[in-house]
Amino acid sequence: MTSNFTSRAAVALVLLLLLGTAFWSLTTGYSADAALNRTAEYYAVNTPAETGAQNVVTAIIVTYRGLDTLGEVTVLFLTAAIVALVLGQSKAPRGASGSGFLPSGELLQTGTKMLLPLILMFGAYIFVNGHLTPGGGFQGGAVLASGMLLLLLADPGKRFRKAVIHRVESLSGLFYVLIGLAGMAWAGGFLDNRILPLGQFGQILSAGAIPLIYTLIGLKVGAEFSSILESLEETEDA
Amino acid sequence: MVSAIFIIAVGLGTAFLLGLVKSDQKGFAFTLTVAALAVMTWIAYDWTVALSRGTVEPATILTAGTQPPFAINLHIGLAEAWLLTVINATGLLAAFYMRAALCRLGKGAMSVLLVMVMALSGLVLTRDVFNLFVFFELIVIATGGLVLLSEDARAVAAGFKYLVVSQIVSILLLIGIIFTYHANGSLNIDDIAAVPFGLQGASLAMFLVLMALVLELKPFPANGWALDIYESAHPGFSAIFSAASGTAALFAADKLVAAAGPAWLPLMTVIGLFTFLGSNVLALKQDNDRRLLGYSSVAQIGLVFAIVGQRDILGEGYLFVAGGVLITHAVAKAGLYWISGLVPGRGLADWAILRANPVLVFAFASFVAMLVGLPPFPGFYAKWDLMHALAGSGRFWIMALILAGALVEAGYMFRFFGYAIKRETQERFPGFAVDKVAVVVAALAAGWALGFVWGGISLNPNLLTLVPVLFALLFIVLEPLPAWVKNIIAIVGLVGWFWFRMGNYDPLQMIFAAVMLVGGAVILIASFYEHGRRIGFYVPTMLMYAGLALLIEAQTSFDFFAAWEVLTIGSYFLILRGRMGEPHALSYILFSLGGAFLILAGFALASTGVQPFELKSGLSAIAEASVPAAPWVFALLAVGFMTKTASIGLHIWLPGAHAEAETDVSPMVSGILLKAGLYGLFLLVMTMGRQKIGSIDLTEVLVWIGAISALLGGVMAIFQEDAKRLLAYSSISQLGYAVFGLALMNHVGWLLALMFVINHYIYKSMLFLAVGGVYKRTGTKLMYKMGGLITLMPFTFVSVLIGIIAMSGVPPLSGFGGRWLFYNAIMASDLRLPMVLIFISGPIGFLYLFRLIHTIFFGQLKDEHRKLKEAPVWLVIPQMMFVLALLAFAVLPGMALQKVDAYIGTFFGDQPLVWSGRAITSTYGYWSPVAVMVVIGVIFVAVLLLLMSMGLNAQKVKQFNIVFSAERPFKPQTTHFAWNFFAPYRKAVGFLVMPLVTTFWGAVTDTLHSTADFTRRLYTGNGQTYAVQVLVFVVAVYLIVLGGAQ
Amino acid sequence: MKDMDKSFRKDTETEFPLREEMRPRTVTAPDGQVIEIDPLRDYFCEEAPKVHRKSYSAIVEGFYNWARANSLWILGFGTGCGAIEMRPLMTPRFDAYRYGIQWRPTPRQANLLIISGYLSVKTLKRAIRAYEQMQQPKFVVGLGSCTINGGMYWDSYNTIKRLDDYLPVDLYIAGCMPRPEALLAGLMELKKIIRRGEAEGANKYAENFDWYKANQKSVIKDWDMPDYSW
Amino acid sequence: MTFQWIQIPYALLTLFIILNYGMLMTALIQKIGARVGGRYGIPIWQNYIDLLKNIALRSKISHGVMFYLGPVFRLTGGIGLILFVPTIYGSVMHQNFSFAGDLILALYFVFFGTLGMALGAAESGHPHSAIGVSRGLSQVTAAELPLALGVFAISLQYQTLNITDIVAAQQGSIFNWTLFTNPLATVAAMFAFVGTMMRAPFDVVLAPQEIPIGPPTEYHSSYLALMQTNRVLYPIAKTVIYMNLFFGGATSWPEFFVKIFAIYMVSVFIGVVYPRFRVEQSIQFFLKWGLPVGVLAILMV
Amino acid sequence: MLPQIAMATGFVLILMGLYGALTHRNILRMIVGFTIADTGVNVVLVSVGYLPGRTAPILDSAVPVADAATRIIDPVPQALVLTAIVIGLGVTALMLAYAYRLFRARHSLDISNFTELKW
Repeated sequence: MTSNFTSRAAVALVLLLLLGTAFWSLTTGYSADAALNRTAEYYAVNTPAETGAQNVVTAIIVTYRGLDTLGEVTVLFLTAAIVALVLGQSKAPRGASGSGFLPSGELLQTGTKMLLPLILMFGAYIFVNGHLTPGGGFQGGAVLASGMLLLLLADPGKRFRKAVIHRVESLSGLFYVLIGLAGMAWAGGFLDNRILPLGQFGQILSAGAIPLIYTLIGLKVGAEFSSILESLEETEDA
Repeated sequence: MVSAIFIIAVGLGTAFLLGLVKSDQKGFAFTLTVAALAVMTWIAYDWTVALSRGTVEPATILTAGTQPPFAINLHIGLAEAWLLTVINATGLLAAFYMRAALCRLGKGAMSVLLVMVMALSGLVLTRDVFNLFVFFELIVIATGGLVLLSEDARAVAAGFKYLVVSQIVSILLLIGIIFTYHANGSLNIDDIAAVPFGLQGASLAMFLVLMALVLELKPFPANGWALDIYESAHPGFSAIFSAASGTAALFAADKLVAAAGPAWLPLMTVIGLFTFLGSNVLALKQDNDRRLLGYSSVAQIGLVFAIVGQRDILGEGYLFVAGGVLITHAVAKAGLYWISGLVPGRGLADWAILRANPVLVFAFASFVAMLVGLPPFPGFYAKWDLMHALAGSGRFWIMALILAGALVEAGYMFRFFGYAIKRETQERFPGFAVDKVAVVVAALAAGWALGFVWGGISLNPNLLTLVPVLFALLFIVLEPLPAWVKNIIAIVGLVGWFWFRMGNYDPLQMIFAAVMLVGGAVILIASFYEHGRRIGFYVPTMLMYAGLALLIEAQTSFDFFAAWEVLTIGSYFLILRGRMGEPHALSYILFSLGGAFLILAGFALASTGVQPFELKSGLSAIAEASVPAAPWVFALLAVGFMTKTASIGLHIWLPGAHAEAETDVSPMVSGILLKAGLYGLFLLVMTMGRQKIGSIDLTEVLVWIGAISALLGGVMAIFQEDAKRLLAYSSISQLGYAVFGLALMNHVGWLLALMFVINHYIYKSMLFLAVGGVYKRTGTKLMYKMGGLITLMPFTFVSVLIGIIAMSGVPPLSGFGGRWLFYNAIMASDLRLPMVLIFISGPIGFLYLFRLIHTIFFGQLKDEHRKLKEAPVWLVIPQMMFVLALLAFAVLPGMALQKVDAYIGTFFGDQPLVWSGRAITSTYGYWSPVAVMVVIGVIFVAVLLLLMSMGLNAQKVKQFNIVFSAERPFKPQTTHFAWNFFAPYRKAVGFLVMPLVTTFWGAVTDTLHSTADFTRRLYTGNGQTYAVQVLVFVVAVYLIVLGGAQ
Repeated sequence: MKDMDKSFRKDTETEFPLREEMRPRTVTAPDGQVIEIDPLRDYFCEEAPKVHRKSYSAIVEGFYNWARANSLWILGFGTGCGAIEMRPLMTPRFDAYRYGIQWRPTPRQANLLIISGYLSVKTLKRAIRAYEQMQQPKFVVGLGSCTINGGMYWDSYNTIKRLDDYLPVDLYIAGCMPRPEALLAGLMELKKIIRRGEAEGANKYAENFDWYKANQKSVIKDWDMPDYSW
Repeated sequence: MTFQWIQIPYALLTLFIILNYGMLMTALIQKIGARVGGRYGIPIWQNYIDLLKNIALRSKISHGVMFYLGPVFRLTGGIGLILFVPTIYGSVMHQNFSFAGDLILALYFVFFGTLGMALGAAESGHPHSAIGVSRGLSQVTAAELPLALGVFAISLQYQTLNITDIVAAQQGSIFNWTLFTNPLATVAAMFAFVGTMMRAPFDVVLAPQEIPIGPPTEYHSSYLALMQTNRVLYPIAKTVIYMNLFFGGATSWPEFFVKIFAIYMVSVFIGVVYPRFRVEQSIQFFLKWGLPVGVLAILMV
Repeated sequence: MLPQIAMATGFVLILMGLYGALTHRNILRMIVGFTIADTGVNVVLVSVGYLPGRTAPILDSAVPVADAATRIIDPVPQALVLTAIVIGLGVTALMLAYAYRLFRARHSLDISNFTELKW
């Protein structure tokens, strides 16, 4: 390590130590609140009535801070698109890619076929129940994508039907935006979940549009991760 | 009204929708993209118009049907609407511009572009600090994607560096946000309580947030990554990156700064100024066009950020000022990047290719003017207001630094422009893509429209509604007409305006107006000699005259300053047209802008918070009230004006500028333009009188400056080999006399100065036209290459002869009147020593003038000049008019001066001159011009008759029939004694012409350049180093704040 | 021309080429036009010398001649060893100034050319030019034997023998060398000639210009100048 | 003072007197110089003869219009200078045309002839003329400087630019002369006087053999006649100014003759003692010695 | 004390990550460094919302709606951290893609090799 300890490292160390003093000051100066602050308290008190969601975090994510979430989805969308762009320019010729890998064994492929529906179902479960239990669209979407990853790992030469993925990605995004706009038309504002009835508190079909939105998000996230995976897979060196 | 959130919804929705479009339907996808951007732009524009008109109120847009701070809300007010328009319009135009690149990369790139514009809009709209972060990250990622539009392979590395840095930024931002949330219990910006300046708890959190946003503004020196992107990205995207991203990020920072409270403003000011100055200095050394523009972008954002730091004093004008600078910058920089995309080469001189299309040249010029803050663009009004606010609250250092930085920026931008106009490029002309040109033209139109709008909003007159300015701009439309038609229109315009306004002038204005407007028209007669269309001549010319016309009539300080700037711009472009005019035009514009800035500072200082003030009464008011600032106002204004009169020390632009200008431009810039400075000085001493700093009387300093200018200008003129340079130096000397006379602060002294105004105009215009005609025929300005032209160009000779008799002050021509007044003036003054210099310079004028006439018209005619013709008739006509004017003025000086004399009397309450009949009597002496003329005439004729009576049979001989020590001359070249004509003089007083001033200014620029060259090595190109620099910046500011807070 | 040595006057037919700077040439004017320059024509006046009549009134002419005689301005041009004999005239011992005699540095203002001693062909050319540049009436004095018959240089390859073949001499002062007193005496004699109105050498030169010129050109081979130097 | 026709004959009379006086005086001075050298010297009327001779020359040449006009300018300058300055104080006859302008007119009119001559000489195309002009102009700029300062000093002293008034102020006693009331100004002005009289040590302009007499090298016959006329008028005209300004003027012709002669002799004395300066040396001489005296003069007033 | 410890851990992670990112020239290692730092940020984020003795903000049977305000911890940082994670993921993915492109261009992952743009 000493041999690698360059002047750059020394500078970095000094800088980070100085930065550390700032962090130290933040840490030592921090005292946890005794009670919820007013924002949090508002959420704690009003979430059930306003959104009908059991999971306050979900209510915040999908409704109160829905715009953030839309942005978040967009981040993934962007990333997917850009990764496709970045890697698309060094895409391997058709058929040549993945040829370096042998197909995996029978066992793995069979296992994959068995596991995949379960994984997908689990993912769907997570985002459908997002307003009730921990979890939601992102987590569910990630689980969906993990299924795809498994598929890819099992068969490196495998190609998804890109059109389907992209269509899912686009349509879910588009519907998300439209739901947001619908909130302006029929409820209190952009991304207001009350365009649908809030329903019974704690039921799966409750909390207005939250389950719908989370479903869209889950689909979208899954599609986007898949598309990123696919882009990575299609590169020449994969 | 369509809700502003539709900007986001449409952008995002369309981005998602693009996924449904088939990959091969690129045209359709592009149409969709453009349509979405158009809708977004329209929404923003609609809001802007409605908010400006007051038909709608600023709106808060709720999301999730919940009140803030519990849900994210957006806000659109006038500022937001303006910026949204800029951002979306930039995006729209950029989309058009990048059509090929977008279609190459497909619909993915288009959605990235849409998201980018959407996110920028979101950044402007949102009032939630975490939402800000989300949009910010969207921008980061979208930027990372759009960088790939470039065909430059290096862009990938640049994008990566950008990502590295943005990682650090987002870490800081997130930590800052969460602790700010902790401190305030809210994420809403409007809820964030102002925090004290310091690094404890909430303050530290706010510090981190602010630092993150500041880093996004690319502060100097933690901005290497941004420059790399500027250099390598697709110019269409660079436009977005500079115009839209910069704008949005700045607005975001502004929101947070406002929330953080006034205690943080000084820090912002320091960072802004440091960035502004540092980046501008570094830009000096750039030879890559896009990188140079990048530095300029960074600097401009720094400037706006510094203005953000002044929001406490700008009050209601804050948006006007900051917005003016910001939006102008956005439009100009976008336009410049788009132009850079049309230029195949990356060197600065490669922009010379633009000359193939005058529209692009015009666009380039307009954009440069916008950046530098010249009228009629918003930056100009903003600059004016800003300086007044700063002066009003005593922030002189900030004033000085902003002006200094602006000057440096003007330096490299105008140098750049000069390259484009004058240099040759190796690149082959590729033909400009029509759609891209159209995009540039759109930006151009936007810039001018903004100028109009800002002028309208401004409390001051809208420059774009002033008749002279409009008249000058009319020539843009008239450009396709042949030159002679335009010339007629120009002359009619000048004379017509003079005729129309004549009734309003007081005698002083009358003299200047006659010289500038009617005189200008006379010089324009000479312009008939040019054939073709003469593109790019009439607009600047008329702009200069417009400035002069407005200057004379200026009532308020603003009118005056605006007119000053207008005439400076016009004359700059005129001088730049000269054959080797590039470096001289550059130093001209720098000195002029420097001067203008001093004038601005002077007015700001004088305004005492109320701007604009009535010029005369305002200045006399502060002089009478003995405001402590009054002498400084005097000094600033005087130095500012003396950049135009080219007094010694500020003169180095003049010789080259005058010498290299075109034949008919030299008399304009010498005979007329310099008088603008004199007019200013006149106003100054008339209103402010004698001012003292300490025990030094400033008018006495002026006397000395005038005297030294008169002497050194003359001495330098003696040693010139270039005829036009000689005349140029002579102008310095002559204007020195005028300044001297003015500063004597007595009646006759002022009259003397006015006499110089008229005289110098006439004979210097005449001489420049004459020399220009000779240059036209001989193709050289070097006097030793001429000789013996008297018989070939007799009319030109006559005008030079009359000119030099008049100028050297030999009776009976009008120059003597000046000398006579001069003696009467100094008799009445208490000063003695400066007179000595003037006494020396008197006969020196004689030396260089003799040299001029001798080496051109006498001596030996050269081989290649034997068949020369007289100068073009259009050049000769005004010269003959001047000859007649000189003779008339010599006989009847009272014609022009008597009324002015009475007018000046009202200032001093005396009447030292008595105009009886045709004689003038002063306290000390008397002078009868007619008698002098008659006596000399009679003697002359008598002697001539005597000579003729002694034989008329003189044999006419030729040039080699001279006594040559019983030999014969070898060649005309070796027989013409002309080079280094006053060699003994150089031996005796050569030390006086040591180029001290040039060396001084050279050292200044060298220092700046070497600083720039040294400092820019910070930017090693290593992304990791950039990251370290970002941290260094943060830590340094941290330490500074730590120190400052204690 | 009988006393002229044949071998001395050799080869008058062969044209000597003009010096380079005197040759016709073409140059390009600034406007691109190519123009022809003939230096001898363009740079020199080509007029022949004129015969200038005396005043119509004899009284006036007499008065003028008196003035001319009493204001002899000598061109300060020493051609040979005789030049040394002229200088003592300025000294207190001889003091020629008292006779209205003075020396002028430029032929334009002088009217007396004293050929002071032998005249080499090379110098002859200069002497001719100096003479021609003087204004009429003008006088030539040959000083010493060499100007009369070549003197001790009678067989030189490089000096002329008889000055009045080349220039109209008004007066010879014999001797080798004549002393300043002789020079002074000669000048007194010249004054008399002038006063008598007989010193019309310039007119004689103009009248017989072709003859003089032929003689001059016969010895000066490289005649790179116009026929008459104005 | 206004113009009356009778002034023309009066002025011509002044001119006639000065011309003859000048002819004789310059000859006399040359003769004195010769006597000092042990020579007999020229006849006192030699100037007349030379002038006549030059008029009597039968031929002349011309290099062009300005060449032709050069001597005309020159002589006009000389005559004008005489006529713009009152010659005899208190005499109605010899006020000349001084009503046309004051001291300043006289000072600047000095350049009229110089300029014309320079232009004429220049047109001859002779390099020596040009060199002479270059030298002359260079030298005169420095030489005139102490005069300008001296004049400024005495105008301040007398608070007038009117020559007649200045002379009037010096009347009464010899100690009223500027020479005594303001010696510094006088000394300064005398620097200029010596410097502009074209005598040694300041006569390199006319170096007779180096650049055969400089500017007039191409002039001859009647041109030269005019210039000779000027050569006798002009120094006197200049001396008259000095006399009026510094030496109490002249109230009668005899006084005039004596004073002019005496003042003129100053430059002669200096000229016979000192060798020639090069141009840059003379410039430096005036800047080093003349200028400080002049500056002192204006500071002491 | 718990939040401070969590916070301090987070900060240490940030500093460690940054140190790695600033000292390693290998682009992949830099990305790893940033990922670590991101994690640290997330830890800090979450720690800020922690209130001692409270439970997760899910109003199920364990937390009656009426008591919510006194029983749950601050839900906002939790919401924020989710967003932050996703965004961090996006940026990391992007950086990896870039790293791949850079490697393809130069067959090197040393950041100091990509300095054509400078000054």
